[in-house]
This record gives sequence, structure tokens and C-alpha cells, in this order.
Amino acid sequence: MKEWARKITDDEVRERYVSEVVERFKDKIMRVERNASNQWIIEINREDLPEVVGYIINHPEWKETQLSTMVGADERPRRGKFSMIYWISINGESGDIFIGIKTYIPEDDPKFPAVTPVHPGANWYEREVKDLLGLVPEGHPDPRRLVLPDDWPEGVYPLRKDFHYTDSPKRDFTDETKYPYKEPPKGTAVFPLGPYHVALDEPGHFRLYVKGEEIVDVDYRLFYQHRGIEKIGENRLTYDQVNFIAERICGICGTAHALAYAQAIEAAGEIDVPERAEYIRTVMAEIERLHSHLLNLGLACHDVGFDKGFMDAFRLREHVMWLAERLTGNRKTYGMVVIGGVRRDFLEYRRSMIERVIRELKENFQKWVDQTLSTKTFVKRCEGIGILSYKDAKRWSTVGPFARGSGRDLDARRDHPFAAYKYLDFKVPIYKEGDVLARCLVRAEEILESIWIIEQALDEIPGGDILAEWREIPPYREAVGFTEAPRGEDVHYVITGEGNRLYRWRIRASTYNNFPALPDAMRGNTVADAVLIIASMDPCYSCTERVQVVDAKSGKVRVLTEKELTELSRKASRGV
Amino acid sequence: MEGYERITFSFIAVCLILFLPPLLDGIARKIKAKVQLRQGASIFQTYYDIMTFLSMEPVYPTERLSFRLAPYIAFASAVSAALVLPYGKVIPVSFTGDIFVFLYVLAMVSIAYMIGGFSLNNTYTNTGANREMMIMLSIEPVLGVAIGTFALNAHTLRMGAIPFAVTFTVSVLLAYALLAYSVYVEGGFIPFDVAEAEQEILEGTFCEYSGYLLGIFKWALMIKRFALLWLLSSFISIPPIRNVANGTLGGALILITQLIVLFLLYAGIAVIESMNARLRIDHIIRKNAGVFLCSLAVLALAALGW
Amino acid sequence: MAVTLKYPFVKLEAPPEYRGVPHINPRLCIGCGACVQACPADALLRIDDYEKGTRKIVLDVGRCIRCARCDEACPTGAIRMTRTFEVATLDRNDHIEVVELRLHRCPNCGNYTDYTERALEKALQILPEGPFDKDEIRKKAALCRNCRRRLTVDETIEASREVVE
Amino acid sequence: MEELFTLTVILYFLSILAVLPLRKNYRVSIRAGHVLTGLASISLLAFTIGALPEVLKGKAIEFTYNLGVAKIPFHVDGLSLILCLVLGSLGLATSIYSPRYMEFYERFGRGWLYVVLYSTFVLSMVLIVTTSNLLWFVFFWEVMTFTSYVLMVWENDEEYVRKAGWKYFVTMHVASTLPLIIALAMLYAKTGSIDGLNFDNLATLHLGSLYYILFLIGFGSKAGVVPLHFWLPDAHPAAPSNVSALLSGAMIKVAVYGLIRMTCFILRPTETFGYAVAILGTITLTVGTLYALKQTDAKKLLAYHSVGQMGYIWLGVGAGIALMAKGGPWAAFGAIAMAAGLYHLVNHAIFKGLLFLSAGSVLYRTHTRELNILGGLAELMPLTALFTFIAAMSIAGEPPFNGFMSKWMIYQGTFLSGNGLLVFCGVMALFISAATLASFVKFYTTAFGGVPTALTENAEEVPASMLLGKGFLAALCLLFGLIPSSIIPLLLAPGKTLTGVDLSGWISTKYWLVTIRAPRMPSGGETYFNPWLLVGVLGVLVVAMLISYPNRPKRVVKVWTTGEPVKHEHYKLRAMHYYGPFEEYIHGLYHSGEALSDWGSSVCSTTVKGYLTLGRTLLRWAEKVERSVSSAGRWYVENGKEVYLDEAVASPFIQLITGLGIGLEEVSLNYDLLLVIAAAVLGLIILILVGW
Repeated sequence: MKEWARKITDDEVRERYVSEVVERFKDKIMRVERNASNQWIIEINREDLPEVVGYIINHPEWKETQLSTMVGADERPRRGKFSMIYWISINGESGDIFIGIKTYIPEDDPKFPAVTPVHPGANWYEREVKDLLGLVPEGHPDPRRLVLPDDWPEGVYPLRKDFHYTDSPKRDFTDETKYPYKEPPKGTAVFPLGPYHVALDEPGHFRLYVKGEEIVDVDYRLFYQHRGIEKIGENRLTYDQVNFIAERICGICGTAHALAYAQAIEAAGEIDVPERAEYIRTVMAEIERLHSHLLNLGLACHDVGFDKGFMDAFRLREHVMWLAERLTGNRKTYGMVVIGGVRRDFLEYRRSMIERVIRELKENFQKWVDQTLSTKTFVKRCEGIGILSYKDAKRWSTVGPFARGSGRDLDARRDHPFAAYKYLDFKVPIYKEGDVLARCLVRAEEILESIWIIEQALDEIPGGDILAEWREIPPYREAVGFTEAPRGEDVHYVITGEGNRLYRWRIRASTYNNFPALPDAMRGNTVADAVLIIASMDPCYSCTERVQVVDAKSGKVRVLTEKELTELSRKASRGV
Repeated sequence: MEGYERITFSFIAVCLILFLPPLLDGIARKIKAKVQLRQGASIFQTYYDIMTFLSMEPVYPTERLSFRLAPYIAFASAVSAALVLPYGKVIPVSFTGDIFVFLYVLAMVSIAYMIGGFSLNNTYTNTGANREMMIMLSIEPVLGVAIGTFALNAHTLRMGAIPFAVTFTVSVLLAYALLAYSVYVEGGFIPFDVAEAEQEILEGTFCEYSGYLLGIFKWALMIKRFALLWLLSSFISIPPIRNVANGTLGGALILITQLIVLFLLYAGIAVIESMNARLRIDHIIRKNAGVFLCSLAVLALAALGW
Repeated sequence: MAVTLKYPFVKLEAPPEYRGVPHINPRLCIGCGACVQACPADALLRIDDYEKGTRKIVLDVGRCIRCARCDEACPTGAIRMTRTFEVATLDRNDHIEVVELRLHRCPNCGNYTDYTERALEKALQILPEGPFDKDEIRKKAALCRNCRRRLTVDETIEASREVVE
Repeated sequence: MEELFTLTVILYFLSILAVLPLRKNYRVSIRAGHVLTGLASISLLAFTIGALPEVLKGKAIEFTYNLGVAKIPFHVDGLSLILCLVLGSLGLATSIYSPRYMEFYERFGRGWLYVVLYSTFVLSMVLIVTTSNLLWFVFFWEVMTFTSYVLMVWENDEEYVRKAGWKYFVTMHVASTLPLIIALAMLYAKTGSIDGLNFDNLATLHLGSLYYILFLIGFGSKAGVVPLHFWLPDAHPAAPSNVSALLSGAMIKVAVYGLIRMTCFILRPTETFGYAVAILGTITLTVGTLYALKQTDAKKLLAYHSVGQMGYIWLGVGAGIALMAKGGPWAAFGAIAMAAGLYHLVNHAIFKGLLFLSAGSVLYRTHTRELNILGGLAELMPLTALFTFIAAMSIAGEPPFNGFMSKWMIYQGTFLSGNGLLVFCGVMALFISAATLASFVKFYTTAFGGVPTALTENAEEVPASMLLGKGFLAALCLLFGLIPSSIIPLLLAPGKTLTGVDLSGWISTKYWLVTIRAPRMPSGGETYFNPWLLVGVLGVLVVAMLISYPNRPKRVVKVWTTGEPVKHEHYKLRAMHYYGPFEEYIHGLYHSGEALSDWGSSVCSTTVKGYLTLGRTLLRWAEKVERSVSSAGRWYVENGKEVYLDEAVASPFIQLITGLGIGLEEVSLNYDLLLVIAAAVLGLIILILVGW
């Protein structure tokens, strides 16, 4: 076991953190509970939320803290109250610990004091709780809708237990969207970016308020493709099935989500995963990181018109994709991770395949980096652009390469070792410049580290089972599962339920934490760089759907048949 | 005899002007693909693209005449500009022999692009048009110095006459470099393609064009590039063979040399294009201004007769 | 590695491990519905019609997420991931695969049971050797739930009566 | 021919007389006045055309007005005729345009005063460019300055207008009239008689280089040459647009006339002086246009362009002077260069006049000149948009409009001069041509492009008479662009007179083909341009494409906002943000330009201060006089609304004329009657013209 890993798994260290919090807020704390080796839950009154959460996050000595996730749950059937829990992780050299600050909110007075003024990173979480559960954050600086569409009626909260998952409230399709965007500052024009924009991978909307080409202010909007996965997971699916839906949250970092979910359930159900399975999980996670980072570096090149770099990066990525296909049967959405282990073993021929591909990748990627960094025009475009300061990075609780490019020293693989990372040795690349180039370099170095991790893992992989047997998971246990996805820490929080079903499942993808920081990175840059800055944050995809026609009058959704589709396309192209 | 020669060459010229540019684009795409280690589409792909565009009915964002006529004006100006260049020893339609008229007529392509872009309330098209203008603004003095040097050396501004009259001095060689640079920038090749940047501003003005309007506009832009490069290629290819090229055969020789140089230039440009990222507009202005300040030295050399 | 092929003019072979479109082999399918239970995406449905006495196992590839859970769950190997990946079509109905099986009719009351004839056949086929009354099992297995319960109750009563007597 | 000239003068006087009885009715007085000034302009144009054959033969028309107390000698040669053409056509256009446009200023009243000033202003310019006596030249010059000043401050309830007017008034007197008066005094001392100040007499004298400097400053400041341009961008926009058109279109051209007349015809052209003029021109065109690039006030933008375009004219004229002085084959080429400068002079008068009238039309309908808040006028004012577009393309120098022809000739004159310095000037001119284009793309597209804003959505096309005035100028833009042979012979006349060389070997204009030959040109190196062939080729191609791909909008949709709705007033690049990165790059130049301008105005203000201090010391003995003189300016600026300095000064004259007009007051001169009289006068003009 590596030296640092030993240090941070030390229980004493963990208890010291918790006891400091407990000492300080003695009178306000109602309950302290340890629910997994590195997860504590502290229950307080809702009035004290900003103070306690703010204290831990802005603690002067624990530098690399962040708001990992915040979950509102409708616990009325059980306790007659709503619950909310703020999960704060303490990273870096400081230690390996998740502290959940839990509070209950009565049904008749669904309000709580907002944490956002103390820590802006809570902005989205609190708006989401308001949208989906009807818990109102008081004193929130930006009380606009976040998740729900414009035509969703007021007072209908989809995540409450009395809202059935097949329900569809009557919606008014006739009106065009009237989202209350910020008024443009005086003398500025609006530069709308998305949701349909060539360079955006995801249907997000940025509203750049520009003076000529200079970005003065930014407003944004997301959740065009909100799919209500959490609700499905809580109602329709069994634990095992959820795992596969979790994998499909993201087209790029599916394994990270599946793994985070599986680990959450494993933590709640105290399932021991065989060591070989942990190694295989690690290798899969790193393969995923390889292809994701190569994709992002390629796209960064593409966004500035450097197609040689783009094509070369994608060609390298193609090898990784091919490898993934041979290992798991698919290029993405590997379907490897299940609760208790993995589904496919690394047979001998697969091992040699990995070794070969990794060796080639190592050589070629080094060449790619040299070539790209020697392209002056590319470096010129990336240098000094989209600077996110360390302070802003911390303020918004950013994660992953986006945070590490701004000098934040955090990486869930090292700080909260999961899977086989505790047995392996690797570096966490950190750049302090905070610009696009720094983020690209972080990714480039992480690719090399990933290669090194895979090499180690293949060397050290033990024999044995790959799947642990598990029977039943005790109901109403809470746990968080976390992984370091390519874009940063992914956190899944579960409350287990009865009948092989989840009671509450909360997904927090890494982009969720990174996104609100983008306006800070974009202000003061030019329109030309906007797309590059967005790409350098590496936002997550949503998968597209088939063509559906929504009849604006009746609100019915109809899927087109072949004939109609052909007819429609013909009409569109002939301009009739 | 004279008449037949003129008609033949003019016919070849018109064919070249109209139908060579897409092929050149296709070849450039193929070369880029090869540089990027791709297979790449067929060299005729650009023809297919243009034909597809031309067969489709456009969707109009406005009924404003300035928007609707812009592609036609661009196309007509690009072709007109290309028609006054020498093909062999023949100029197909000589409404002028003057390089300034050529440049101004060519600039009308950009003006059409700008007017088209600015006739809408759309920040994308506006920004594209705005950038086009700034590039033109910043490259114009460099072009001016190049022409000035040629004028000082050859004592004429007639395109057909400069390559025949120019004497090779240091300043003229540098003027060639300046001309090549300005042709590259004016042609809007990467890293100077900011006005039609796809990822940043959705191809600028083209964002709102569709169907055959877009087809005509793209075609016009290709012809504009062709005209610029043909000018450069004439300037490069005529001087070395001007003494041996006599009569009709000489004209044919010049035409073939021009074509070969054009292909070489295009190939070179394709390689440079694929190896570079797009610059930002402020980078470009700074770069062009720097080139201009350096180019003043060239003008000084030319004034001294070197 | 040459990455670009002249696809679709050149056929592209998927690797042997590839998880492609699932396909139900109707000859093997016994209509047990295990795959329907396993499917996270509701791509598989079981539709019973007790009037006509049919069971439909409906596979909608348009909904399938290629997780291969059905493949793992199938007791007969009827549903298998193929190596096909070309699923683009203009009509989403092309994606639907239906296996229709006859439900077993209870020999006692004449109603349809909630299992198919094939499932029954398969179950009886794989009966392990053992010290129990195979004929009795065959007889009872063929009955519908109600009749079986009634029969069991009757038998128990009879048995207890025997004991009493 | 001089009868027509006399008729012009009489008509101008008549217009002054005619409005005095009508001074109670604002609209009628302005209409009546402008009918007469319009007729006067037609008469002047007729005179120009009538005198053309004589002048082209190299002869001048000479005549003298003997007013008893004074004799005013006139000498009309090619140079004068060019200016007569400008004044005639521009005067005609403004006369047609103004009656409706001046309704916009009805709240200020005093329509009769406006007409009096307008007529005096135009007439003074006509007389400046035709008189051949320095004393009268300076006298009319002062009349021109004075009347233009009063017209400039017409909108006198605005603080900035009064300030700009005062700035103009002081600068003109310090930097323009003063040097001229010094020169006049020195020459008078030399010759000793008023007749001795006749130009032909002065030309026989050998005069020192001091005169060059005096004339350079005197005419340079009037022409708005850097660094004495600082008054212009404030003064020209302050005036009503029709007056701005005359100020920018005609008045500053008169300064060029003066420069050529004084330094080439009276003094001898020298190379150094030519280079100085060319370099000043280059600096002016660079500074003026680059400043114009960042303006968002429509009229201020146009005013800065007046500075810039004056630079082109000076460059052409300067190159002409330098090359003519060089002698030999270059002299002929110099004549071509000077003709290029004069060509630009004529063209600038036309398109800048048109642009100011267009800006006035926009102001008339939308009550604003701020480009940031305008937009979408092309839909609502289609003809105005068309005329503005023609003018914008002309000033930007796009073929086949007139601006291109003159710029092209300036390029020929500089690039082919074989002189590194002039080539550099040409390079700058080429660059600034692009900047001009940029600026006018902005001007046109911000005001006319896009969707109407809240401010403009109720605008409609301006009245027919205003359109007619602009249409006339737009037609001239096309005429001088497409048929250069219609004007080039006239433009070559001054050069011909100066050099005495036969230019037919150097420049030939056959209908529409212009061919230029420069010294040392290799055989087959002549440059030529045929605008008709260009238009033909363009037209054929456009029509062919339109036939192949007919342009009928079948599907009109909203603009693409990438999926989220954006209000159209926010979805637009604002005028102030056009070319941001470029302006940012050259902001150093703006700094130095401001420094130059500050320097120029501080020199002037120091002079004024010194003058006032001197005056105060000298006039201390007469306190009464002192008070009224030294505080006149301040007093005027502060109380501009109540009392007029000009009115006070001119009141005896006005009262005299009023008295004369009393007799006519009974005659009910209504508009219709005026038109009948106008038709009669028009007939008279035609008769005279035909008679010759």
C-alpha cells in the first residue's frame, strides 16, 4: 500500500475532522452518525444550515473542500418530513472524508435558509430542490427555474412521492418560451449560443452579452434534455436495472456513473467487492478517461479550426474505442460494472490487446502533444483565455481538470480512493494558470497518467472472482458513491428502499458543479473564444432522441412513420 | 489567326474561372485529408456539394433586397475580376488592365458578404461581416505596398504588363512575398478564415443563407480565391519564361505554367491550412499591422531603386 | 491502422465480443418472461391474451440499450445479442420483433394458464431425477393455478381424512 | 455668356428681396426663396455648360461689373468653372430639398433670414470662384465665412451648436481670414492699388515663400486639413443638414480652389510645396477617416469623412503641383494628377452633399442622428436607402460609381509617379479607401439595415421634393462614374493652362474609356478602365444567375437565434461596436490625432487670447467699445436665444432692404405666382443658352 494512501485512510484523521465540527457546533447538532468508513452524517436544524455548511466549506485550514452534492428527499411517507442533506467532501492533502449535513423540513412550511450566499456552489442544488420538491431556499440570489421547462405548471413537484412517475401535468404548449433571462447590460448585444449550435456538444444555451466581440456578461440555461432518470430509478427499476440506466446518463463517462452508483449501493449494503473486480473496474474507468480526454483535446483543436490536431486525436481515440469494444462488447456504455463486481473478465487475449494498444497510444500521444504544442497558432489561441482563478474555482466547487487547471489540488481517485486506486501509484497534474491551455495540459498529462495506471493495474491484477453474491440490501440506509469521472468527481447518493427498489437516488455529474463557474471564466474574453472555453470545461452530452412531433394544440406527442418523415424532409428541402 | 487564338484562350479562361475553383477546393480537401492521415472525400466532392446547394430552394430570413441580391453580386464580381486576368497572353474581357480595378471589383465580393450579413438583425452574420471588413482593412496597406513596389519597378499598374516588365531586385522579391501574404489573408485561408469561422460564429453571413443562394455565394468565394491565386501565379510564372514565350505556343506555355503554379500554390496553402489553428481577429490585425510596418522598408528599398 | 472504410459498400465486421441488436430465436423461446423482468429499458414486454390463449414476447430494438441483461437471464438461450449494428430505419415499427406462443390450457377447467405450453414442456423436460412422483408432478403442473390449488386442497383434505380414518 | 452669370447673381438678389415681404409666413418665404435660388442654380449650371466650349479651348471668360463705387473684375476659366459646376448642382439639389426639410426647423422661425443668409452664402461662393481680384476675393471670403457661421448656429437652443459655431467663427478668423488679410495687405503694399490686386497682375510679381505659408494656412484651415481640422467635425454636424451639405460639399472646396488659384496661378507651383500639400493631404485623409471610423453620430461621421476626403483632394492636387513643378514629361502627368484631385473635388461635393441630405432625411423622419439606435430604414424609406447606398458606395470608391473614378485616377497619379514618397501617399490612400468603405458600410447598415427599432418603426419615406433633390445628386454620382468623359476634359483644363502641354498623348477619354499613360511606362503598359464594360459584364452575370436561379422568397422565416428567442433589438451589432478590435489596435493613432487636434485648437485659442488681450490693452481708452467687443463672444454664447450678434451687425442692411421691400408687400406673392415667374425665368435661361 502506498504511503499517502495509508495516511488518508487513517480513521483517526477522519475522526479529528468530524470532532472539530462537532465541537464547534455542539449545541446545534442533534445527531452524528457514521454510515460508511468515510461518510458521516450530522443532523442539524434548518436555521443553522448556512452557518455550518459555510464553516466547513470555507474552513481556513481545510483548503480543498467542496460541496459534493446536495440532496432533497421526500421522506414524508416515512417521517412526515422532507429531508435535505449537503454532502461536503474534504480533499487534497487534508484527508478522505465526506460529511453530510442533514436537516429535516416540515411539510407545512417547506422553506430553508439558502446556503448560496455563503457558498455560490450551492446555487444549482437549491434551485433544483425548489423546482423538483418545492422546498424554497430563502435569500437565494437567483430564484429562477433551473430544471423544469417553462410550460411546467407551478405547484407540481415531480420528485415528491405523491407525483406518480407516469403523470404528465397539463402543459401549455402554445406559448413560446419566456424564460426570464437577465436584461442585457446597457449598450450590449446578445450573442445566443445554443441550444442548436455547431460547436456545442450538448443542448445548452449561453447568452453572451457582448460589446462588439467582448463578452461583458453571461447568462445560461440548461436542462433542455432533462430525462427524469431519478424518478424512474425510484419507481420502476430494481437495483440491478438502475445500474444500466445509470451508465446511460452520459454517453462518454458511463462507467463512472455506473461505478458511482454501484459503489453507493455497495456501501449501503456493505457488499465486499472481489479485488480482481476492483482492478477491472479501475482499468475500465481509465480506458474511459483516455477516450474522453482524447475526445476533448480533439474538440478543443476543432473549435479553433486546427483540424490536424482534431483528426489525430480522434484517430488515437479510435484505438481506445476499438479496445473498449473488444473488452466489453461496445465502444461506449461498456456495461461492465454491476453491483458487487463486474460482468466480464479480462481473459488472457484481452490483456495482451490492452497492452498492445496502450503501448502504441503512449508513443503516438506523446507525438501528438509535441506536434500540438509546437503549433503556434493553437497555443496562441489557448493561452491566457478563459481564465478561472483559484478563488472562483473554489467558490463554485468546481471539480476535475477544470478545477485542477486552476490550481485546485483534488482528485477523487487519490483523495477518496475507490476501486483499485488505493493500490496504485499515480500523480495528479495541477496547473495554476487557470486558462484553456492549462486545462488542456492537465488532460494531456492525465492521459499519460492513465496509461501508467493501466500498466500498473495489469501488472498487479490478482486472480479470483469477479462478482460478489449479494442477497438483500437493508432498507433506508443512506450512502454516497463517488468516482473520478474524466470531467471530475461524480457523486451518487442513495437511500435504499423496500422491495428491491431505491427510495431516493441522486445523481450528480461532474458538469453540474463545473457549469455555474463558466460565466466567470468567459467574462472579458471574446466571442471567438467562447466556444473554446466551453469546450475546455468539457460539458457532458445528452443523447438525442428520435424525431417526435408535438402538436402544439393538443399537446400530444406523436412519432413519425417512414412515409411522413420522408414527406417532411422532401418538403423542407424543396422549400414548398 | 489572332481572333481564333483570342477566342480559344478566352473560352478556356471562362471554363477555368467557372469550373476549376471547385476542383481546386476538392484537391485542397484531399491534400488536407492526406496531411491529417485521412482518406478524404473524392476531389470532386466540392462539385457535388455545390450542385446539391444549387438544386435546393433557399429559406429566406428576410425579404430585404440587399440580402437577396448579395450572392448574385458576389458571384458576378468574382467572375468579372477573374476575367481581367491574363490567361496565356489573352485577357478574356478587358474592361480594365489596371490592378486597382481588379482589386476593387474583387472587393465587391467582400462587400456583398458584408451587406448581406449586415442587412439582418443577427449578431452572427453581423460579426462575420464585421470581421471580414476588419481583415480587409488590415491587409489593404500591405497589398498597397506590394503594388507600389511593383509600380516603382515596372512603371505600370497593368496586370498583364507588370510580369513582363518587372526587373528582379531585392525589393521586388520582397514584394512577391508581401503579395503572397496578402493573397493568403484576403483569400480567407486558415488561420485567417475568421470571417467564415464555422465553430465560432456559424460561418458568419453564411449562417442565414441556404439552398442555391448559399451555393452561389460559396462558389463566388471559391472564384475569388481562384482569382487572387491566379494573379499571384501569373506574377510568378510569367517572368522566368517571358523571353521564350512567343506567339500562340508561347501563350499556351504561359497558360500551362500558370496552371502548374496555381496547383502548387493551392497544394502549399492546403498544407499550411491543415497545420494551423484559426487566429483571433485581434491577432490577425496585429500581425497584419506588423507586416505592414516591415513592408515600409520594402517600399523604401524600392524607392532607392534596389 | 486504416480507420476509414468504404462503408456501406464494404461490409464492416463487428468483433466477436460485440453486443449488437438482441434477437429472439422463436424456436427456442419458451415465453417464460425472464428477459422481461431483467430488462431495464422496457424494451421487452410480455403481453398475455387469455381470451385467445396467446402470449406475446415483444422486443422493441428501438428502446434497447444493449445491456445484454436479457441474454444473461434467458434460460434457453433464445434471446441472444447478435453482432448486427445496422439498425437505422425510417420506420420505427421495423424494430419490433414479436414471438407469439400458445398459452397452456388447463385440462381441468379449460381456462388458459399464465404459462405457455412450451414453458411447461421445458419444465417437465428438465425435471431432475429424484425420488418423487413424476407423474403426479406432470399432472399438477399442467393445471391452472386455481385448479391446482383446488386439487391440492382436495388432496390435503383427502389425505387428512385418510389420516383421521 | 456673362448674361447668364449676371442672371444668376440677380436671381440670388431677387430671392433675398422676395422673401422680405413674406417674412411673416415661414413656409411660404422659404419656398419662395428656394424657388428663386433653384432657378439661380439652374442659371449657374446653364452658364457653366454654355461657357464650356470656350473654356475647353483654353480661353477664359472675362468681364467686369462696374458698380460705380467699385469695379468687380471676373475671370472664369476651367478651374472656376469646375467650382461653378459644383455650386450649381449642389445648389440646385439643396434648393429642391430644403423647402420641405426646413419645416423641421419651423420652431426657430425667421424663414426669411434663413433665405437671405442662404442666398448670400451661395452667392458669395459663386463670386469667390469667379472674381479675379484679391480684394474682392477676400471680401467675398469673409461674407462666406460670416453667413455660413450664422447658418451653422441656426439650431441655437442647443449648447453644442453654439459652442461649435463659436469655435468655427474664431478659428476661421484667426486661421483663415487673418492670413489672407495679411497676404492681401502685403500685396496691396506691394502693388499700391486695388486694380493692382487683379490676379493677372499679381502673377507677374515674384513673390516669396512666405505667401505659400500664408495661403497654406489660410486655405488649409478652411479646408479642414490636419491639424487645423478640429473645428470641422463639430461645426458641420451642428448646421441644418441642407446647410451641412453646402458646407461640406461646397465651402471647403472653395478653399481648394483658393489654394490652386493662389499657389499655382499667382505663385508658381514648386515641388516642395507640392510635396507638402500631398503629405498634408495624406495625414488628413488618414486621421480624418480613421476618426470617422469610430463615430456613431451620423452627421459627425460624415463631417470626419469630409476631413478625410479633403485629404484625397489635397493629395491629388499636391501630387499634381509637385509633378508639374518637376517639369518635362512629368508636367503632363502632374496635370493628370491634379485633374484627379479636382475630379475627387467634384465627386466629393456630390456624394457628400447627397449623404448629408440623406442624414437629414433620416433626421427629418426619426429625429435622431445616433446610429446606435437607428435601424431598418431600408424597408420604410426605400428610395432614401437607395440614394444613400449609391452615395456610400461612391464615397467608398466602388466601381462603377464616381468616387471610384477619381480615386482610381489619384492612385494612378501617385503610384505611377515614380517617387517613393508619393507612392507611400498612394498606399495610405488605398488603405484609407478601405477604411472609408468600412465606415460607410457601418453608416448604411446601422441606419438602413436590419429590422426597424422602436424609434424608426413609424418612419416613412420623405416627401417627393426631398427625394428629387437627392435623386438629382445620385444621378450625377452615376453620370460622373459611368461617363468620365463628360467631365475629365474640364478637369484637365487647369492643368493644361498651367503646363501648356498637350495632354492628348497622356490621357484619352473616349466616351467612357479612360486610358492613362505615365512617363517611363513600358510599351503596352497603359492603364485603362471602361466602366460600361464592367457594368455590362456584371449585369450580364447577375441577370444570367437571376434567370437560372430566380430569387423569389417562398419561405420566409425568422432569423436564426440558435434555438432560444432573442429580441431583435438586442440581436444586432451596435454601431459603436463595429470594428472594435481594429480601433483598439490603432488607439495610439487616435491619441496622437487628438494631440494634434488639441495642439491646433490651442494655437488658435492662444492667438485669440493674445488678440483679445492686445485689443483690451489698445481699446482700454474706450470702455464702451471694449465691453461690447471683448465680451461679445461670451455674451453671444450665453444669450444666443434672445439676441443675435449677426442680426445686430447686419440690421442696418436688413432694414434698408426691408424698406425697399415695403412697396412689394402689397403684391400678394403667393407660391403659385412664384412658380409661374420661375417658369418664365427658366424659359429665359433656356433662351439665352440656345441663343448662344
